[in-house]
Amino acid sequence: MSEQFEPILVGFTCNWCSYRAADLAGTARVKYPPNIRLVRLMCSGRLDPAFVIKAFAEGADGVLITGCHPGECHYLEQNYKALRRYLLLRRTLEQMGVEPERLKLVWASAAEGVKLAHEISTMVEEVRALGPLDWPRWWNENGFHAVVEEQAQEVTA
Amino acid sequence: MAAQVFRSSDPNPNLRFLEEVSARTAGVSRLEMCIQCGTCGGSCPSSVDMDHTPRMLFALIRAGLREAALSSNTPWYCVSCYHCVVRCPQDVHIADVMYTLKSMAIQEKLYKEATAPDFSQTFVDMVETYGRSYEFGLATRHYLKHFPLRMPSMAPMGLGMLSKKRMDITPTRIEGMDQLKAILTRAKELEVV
Amino acid sequence: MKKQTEIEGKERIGVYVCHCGTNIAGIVDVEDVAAWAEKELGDRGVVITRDYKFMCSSLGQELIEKDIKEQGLTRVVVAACSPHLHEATFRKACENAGLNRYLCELVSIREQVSWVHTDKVAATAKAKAVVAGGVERVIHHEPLEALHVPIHPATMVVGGGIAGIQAAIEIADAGFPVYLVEREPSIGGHMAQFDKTFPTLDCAACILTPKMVTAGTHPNIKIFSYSEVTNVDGYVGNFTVTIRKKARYVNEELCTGCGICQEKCPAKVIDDIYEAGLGYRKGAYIPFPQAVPKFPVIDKANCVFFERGTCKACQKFCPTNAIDFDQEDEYVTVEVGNIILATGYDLFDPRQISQYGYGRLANVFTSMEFERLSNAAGPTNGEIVLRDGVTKPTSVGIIHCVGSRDRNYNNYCSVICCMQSLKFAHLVHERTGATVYNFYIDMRTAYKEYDEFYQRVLEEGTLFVRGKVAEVTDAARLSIEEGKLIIQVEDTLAGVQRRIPVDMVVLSAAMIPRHDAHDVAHLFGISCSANGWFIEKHPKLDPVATMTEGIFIAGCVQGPKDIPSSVAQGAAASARVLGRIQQGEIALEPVRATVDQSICSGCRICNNLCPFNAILFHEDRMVSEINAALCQGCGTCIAACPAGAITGTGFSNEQIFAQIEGLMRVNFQHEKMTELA
Amino acid sequence: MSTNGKPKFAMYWAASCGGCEIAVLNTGEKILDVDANFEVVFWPVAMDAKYKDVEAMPDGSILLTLFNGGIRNQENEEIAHLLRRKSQILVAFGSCACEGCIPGLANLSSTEQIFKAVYDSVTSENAQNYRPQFHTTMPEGDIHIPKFYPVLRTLDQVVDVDYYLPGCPPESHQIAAVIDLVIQVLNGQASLPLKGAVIGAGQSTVCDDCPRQRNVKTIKAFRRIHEVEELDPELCLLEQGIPCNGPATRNGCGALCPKAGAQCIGCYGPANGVVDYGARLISAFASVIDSNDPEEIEQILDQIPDPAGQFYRFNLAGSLLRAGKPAWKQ
Amino acid sequence: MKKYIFYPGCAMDTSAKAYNESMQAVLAPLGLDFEEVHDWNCCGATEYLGISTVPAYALISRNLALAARQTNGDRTVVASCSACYLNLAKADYYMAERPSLGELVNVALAEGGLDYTPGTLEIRHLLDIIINEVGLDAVKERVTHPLKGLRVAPYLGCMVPRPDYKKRWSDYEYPNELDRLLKALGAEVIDFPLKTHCCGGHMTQISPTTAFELIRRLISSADHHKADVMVTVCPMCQLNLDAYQNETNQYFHTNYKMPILFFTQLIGLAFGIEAKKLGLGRELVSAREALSRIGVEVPQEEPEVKPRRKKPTGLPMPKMPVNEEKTL
Repeated sequence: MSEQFEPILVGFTCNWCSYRAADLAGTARVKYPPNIRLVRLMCSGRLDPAFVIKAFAEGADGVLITGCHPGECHYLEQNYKALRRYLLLRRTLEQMGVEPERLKLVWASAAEGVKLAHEISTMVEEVRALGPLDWPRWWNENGFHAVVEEQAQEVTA
Repeated sequence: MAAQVFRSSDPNPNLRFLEEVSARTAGVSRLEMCIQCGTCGGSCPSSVDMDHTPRMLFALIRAGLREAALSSNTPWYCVSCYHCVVRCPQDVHIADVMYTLKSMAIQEKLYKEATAPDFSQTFVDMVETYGRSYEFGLATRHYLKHFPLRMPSMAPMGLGMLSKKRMDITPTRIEGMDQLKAILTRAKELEVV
Repeated sequence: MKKQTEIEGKERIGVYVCHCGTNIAGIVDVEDVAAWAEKELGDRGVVITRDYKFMCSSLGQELIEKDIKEQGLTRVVVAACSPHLHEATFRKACENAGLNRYLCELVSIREQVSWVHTDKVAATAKAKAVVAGGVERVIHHEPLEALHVPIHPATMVVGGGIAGIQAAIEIADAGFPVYLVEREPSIGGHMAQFDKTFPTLDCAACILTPKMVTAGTHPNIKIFSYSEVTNVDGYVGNFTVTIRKKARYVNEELCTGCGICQEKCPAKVIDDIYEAGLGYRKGAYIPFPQAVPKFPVIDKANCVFFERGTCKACQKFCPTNAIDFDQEDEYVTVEVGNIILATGYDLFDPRQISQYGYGRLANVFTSMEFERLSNAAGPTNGEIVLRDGVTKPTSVGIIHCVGSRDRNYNNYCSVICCMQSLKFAHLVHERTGATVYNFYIDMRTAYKEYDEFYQRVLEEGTLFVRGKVAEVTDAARLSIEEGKLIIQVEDTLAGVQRRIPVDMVVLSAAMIPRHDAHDVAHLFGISCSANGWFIEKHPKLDPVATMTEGIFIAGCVQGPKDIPSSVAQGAAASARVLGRIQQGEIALEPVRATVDQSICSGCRICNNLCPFNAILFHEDRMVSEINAALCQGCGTCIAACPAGAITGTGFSNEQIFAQIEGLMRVNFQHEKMTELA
Repeated sequence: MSTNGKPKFAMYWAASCGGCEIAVLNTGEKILDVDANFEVVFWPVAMDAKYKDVEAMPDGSILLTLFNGGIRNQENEEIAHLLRRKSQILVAFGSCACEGCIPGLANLSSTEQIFKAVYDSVTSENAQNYRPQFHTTMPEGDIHIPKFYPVLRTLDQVVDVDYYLPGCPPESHQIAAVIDLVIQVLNGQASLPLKGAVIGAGQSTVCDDCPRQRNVKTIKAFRRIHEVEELDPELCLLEQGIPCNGPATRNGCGALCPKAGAQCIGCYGPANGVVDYGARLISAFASVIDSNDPEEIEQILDQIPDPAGQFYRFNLAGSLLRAGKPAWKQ
Repeated sequence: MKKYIFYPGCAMDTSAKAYNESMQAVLAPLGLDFEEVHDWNCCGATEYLGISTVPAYALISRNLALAARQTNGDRTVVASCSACYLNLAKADYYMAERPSLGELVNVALAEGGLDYTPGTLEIRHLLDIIINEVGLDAVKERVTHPLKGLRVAPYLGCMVPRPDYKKRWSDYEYPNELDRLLKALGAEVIDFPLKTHCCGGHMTQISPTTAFELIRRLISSADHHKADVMVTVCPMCQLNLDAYQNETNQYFHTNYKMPILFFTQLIGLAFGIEAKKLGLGRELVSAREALSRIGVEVPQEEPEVKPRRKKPTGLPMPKMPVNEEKTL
């Protein structure tokens, strides 16, 4: 396909800062690419690494985690827990073959609509450059067999 | 890390001048953060001799008045005392910006008075030749060219320096001159312009 | 281990797509989204989809209500604007139709789709994905009930400055009990130290002391002065607070406040608090004549008896036998429903800015020192003189932004310094006739009557120099500089460096958070910004509440501000508290975490993750438990529990997983294929 | 084979090490109860049997099949389907069948990497660099050996599974208890648990059985056991910086490893309802790291040199991602 | 003996010979062992940076690369000259702050078979080493001839306390390190308000009148405070204040005779080391008269001129209500 690859990103946002930043970007009509889909959490501390893994397993090409700036967490210090999990998760995913650039952590306050839009645009381009991740749809009947077939083709080719 | 550069669709390319100065400055200049408070101009020991106080110079840069900024004598009067740098409430790397402006002024031959650029160039020539500074050579060459009238009043000092063995008549040359030359030649090629 | 979507969809779901006029419909093909949802999400339980011009209108809401009643909907998804705008609206509509309000999900296709994207096809695809996410999520919603917590009618106000006094009086006047806790021997705060207040120049004491007396004599206010809060337990509506009453060595029952002990006390020490280090007080002292309460304090560290074992002059002369050297610190526990923190600010120590010479050059003063110098009740009886105590200055330089608006110290603006410096300029003029210079970066005189005051000071002949002062030195270069303090500055409007010799320099020092702000924030379970100011719930719309229910803030503890703003915040906080008290109980959003104790093995990973101390560990049963009233619902413990024993309402794992699945149901390839077809 | 009226029993060994079979033997005299109550119709490791004999049985004629091992190749898959058809109750027996276990860790590698490790390592003599040929044409005709799949799957990723009996291997006393239960069911003294249940294990995690003292956790450093000078015998291993997987691992083993002073490595798999075992550990360990400074956190994390191995040792094939990219994208 | 790599800089062999001689004389008593960076080159002073960037940093970094190669465990490089100290520290700091600069410099260094990773070395000034590594207690122990009665103006100049990338000094404007050292030597230290103000730097060469004014400010302030000598830690400061004092006097029609000495010379005197070994006598403004007050005889004859004293004009200092001990 000669057409441009359109990655899909899942973004996890904090109810108090980055979700509001996304709202603000909307109110201010700041434009960013439609490749991201946001999930609202109460806090970046709610971010379970399984959510990120789930998103990749469902076919996301990138995941953006956002939270309040250090020291500004609405629940005092939970964003630091998100930071720690993100750092460990990124290492683990790298071992599984997920490029570290596909998982990003960005701090964005409720006032930083423009910044959030900018970060989303940047990440969409970065992931576009990496190409599709295209994790096999294991849960699908044909997910496994698609892999087997693809590899069989490789062998014959 | 390069200072953050905002590429907006500005109609006046001169506004990029600030970005250019920033990009050519070692370290992160933070020049765009200036709030025009005048701490630098107030702190400067040689501001009376300057065409513009440092603060005004930054305003010229911000306004994109390239020629006015580069032909200002202000950077040449900077004595690198770093008072403005540590006092600046916005943490602008003022002294290093001054170095940048000097080198840009030399490159574009926009300086008004040649004494200071010549002195720097002579000094650098000595270093590039010997690997060390050579005060006697520097002083004689420099004074003859720029301050011939000052020579008589300087003479006792010069003699004193010589008699007290505080100035060598012959230069010292380092062993690794070839190595140094190779490094500097390559470095000049790499100089971002 | 099964995929979520394999779980049979038993719910009857209604999907409502809002046009929002053209706000959404202009970019998103809303009819297509609705049609798609009906067709593609039918197997997920979607039984009805509608698009409508304005879902939030009463007609739009009625549409939903009608469908719930007639179609027997068990779940509702509205695709419209941000949940922060209309979540409550649609929840209410569900409730009106007899559906639990939490079985409704509002997904944003305006702020997060139509307003930020330009490609109609891609935006429509994304809107479908967002709707699918909402549908998958709502299947896992549970009917919830708001948590109702009773509110204890008593309130604690911490900090007896003007903000705290105002808050206490308002609540007490409404008929509810207040405990006012003050660290110093008297309430009054910084305002008690001032002479005049800008811009009206009314005397601080004249307007403050009546309020202090009101607070001191109010039947509903109990003042704990010379006291500190040491422990806070409980949660909104039911706090248990422990107060340490420091030993005064004076029996408050017997003391009449006559002041003889102070008079007789032989120990004389510099008063760093009330006199800002510019005057003296006794070892036994009442900080100032109008102090409330009137009882003196014997300062143990500076008492001759405590130092050497003899003296007791105060005891000998006390007419009521009130001196009690055996007194000990007393711990008092009180129950309150709400807490207002009004603990104020500290003054920046300008010694850190060595080029201004404070502490080295005698005639450099801080703003607080100048307040005492100009105060008729101060150490010089209001005479503005140099450090020698006698010489009147003939020229005074007032420097703004000392430690403010400076990344080397504090990068915020301290708000009051401009007006305060103008006030100083006026007072110097009035009292000494000296030449006054004001050195400023920007003149900030916003608010009522402030700029008029600036005009007045200009008229009086104060000289203004726009420039941040570079240094204050005593190193003279010219004979006219000899013996003077020279202020070196760039006059940025003239574009030249100036050296201005003056006799006296006043530094308008920054307001900074209390030195122990972080400890206090931790004690009450609220948060500080990076600078150390307490963080309000919303900077614009909820400025006196905090993220912790039941804890409110007022005055400078939230950020630098002047007296009118502090008073307004004190009143605002009390209004919030009174509303709570009058309702008798508070309904809390049921977004909470709970521990399944049959799965919890007591590994204690979660135990110190909660900043609100909502997680308790039962040593006997070796399980952790979450106190629902303390839990704020952030979900950090849910995400951290290695056994998956903690679950959360409103944002459960199932809900999020399902939403991700839904979001990923649509991809751009699909969209292109349908386009081709 | 006799048809003595007793219910039929089968046990099969797919991609696994054989430890599960040993564990069954380790139940001791309990094995006699199996014999007394069941007719063993298919158990390749214990008796001679042919696949065609099983194929010949009517569908659903085997009451209970214990299936151990993951699905690595075509043969594993075919037999899984066969036994599913023939069995009334199919139990994923042991960690390999339940969640992939150690063989599942090969899912981090490509087929070629796996073959290289098997056929080219120092322990194999293979100068000619032979590789298995799945399809060979001989004068006598075509010969096939079962296809090797790029990714190992768990049993329930291939066929419907009735119960899970975790452990590597399952503890013998737990096996014995399950045998007892089934016999009781046969005698009408008990009823079967709900389909999909985990049997022969606890409902909580290893910490529940671990006698070590536990406190509030903050971790400044992760260390391996031999790096700890003096291990506190009473204190929680995780608190001593040893990455113990106990908090996330289903109990049932009786906390054998932590009791013996070694960290739990997680062989009993996740607790009930957990979607991704590794994610639980990543989240739990990271949450209690005692630092807010990204650089310092990275330094602490450097002390877990192989995160995927640490968190997914037994669960990779059963995790959400199932396999590393090299395995499926070669 | 504590061993350090030492970067002397060009002036130590020429104009600041006295600094070098006195430093060498006090090293052993201070328990210091300096190993010179082999075949070091000029740091470019304040000149090269105004001509170009990459070459200027490459020039400095050759020294860093050589020093890093020479280190044996200890990562500290000691510089005695302020400009050298700052340039070395600046290169190390900026190459880390802006990695692209570090990369370019390393490409250039590679031409000479060298490389330098920013952050490898700790760049410290000699005074810092004496205060923080040797320690004032150790210095005091060695003092045999306290400089009692000598009024000293401690003068640090600019580039030691500023910009101070690694926060090694007590203050940018009023650092107390030199004061403390001189007090430990028994000298009477004046509270010199201009202790970190500029000596004129290279202005003596390119705009003499600018420089003369700066020199005048310093000397007149020291004189105003009745200092017998000014003490410096930098070859350039010493050169400007000493060698150009006469010209400055001519320009302003003044007659200051303020001797300018290196701090190492005073350490040597307090340790009882012979004046000649400390390079005394090399100063152009004679320190003879000043040092005779503490019984030190300065070799080499110079026509004596009595220093002119101005009458004090300043008002007496009012007493501070808070007599807080300054952290000196």
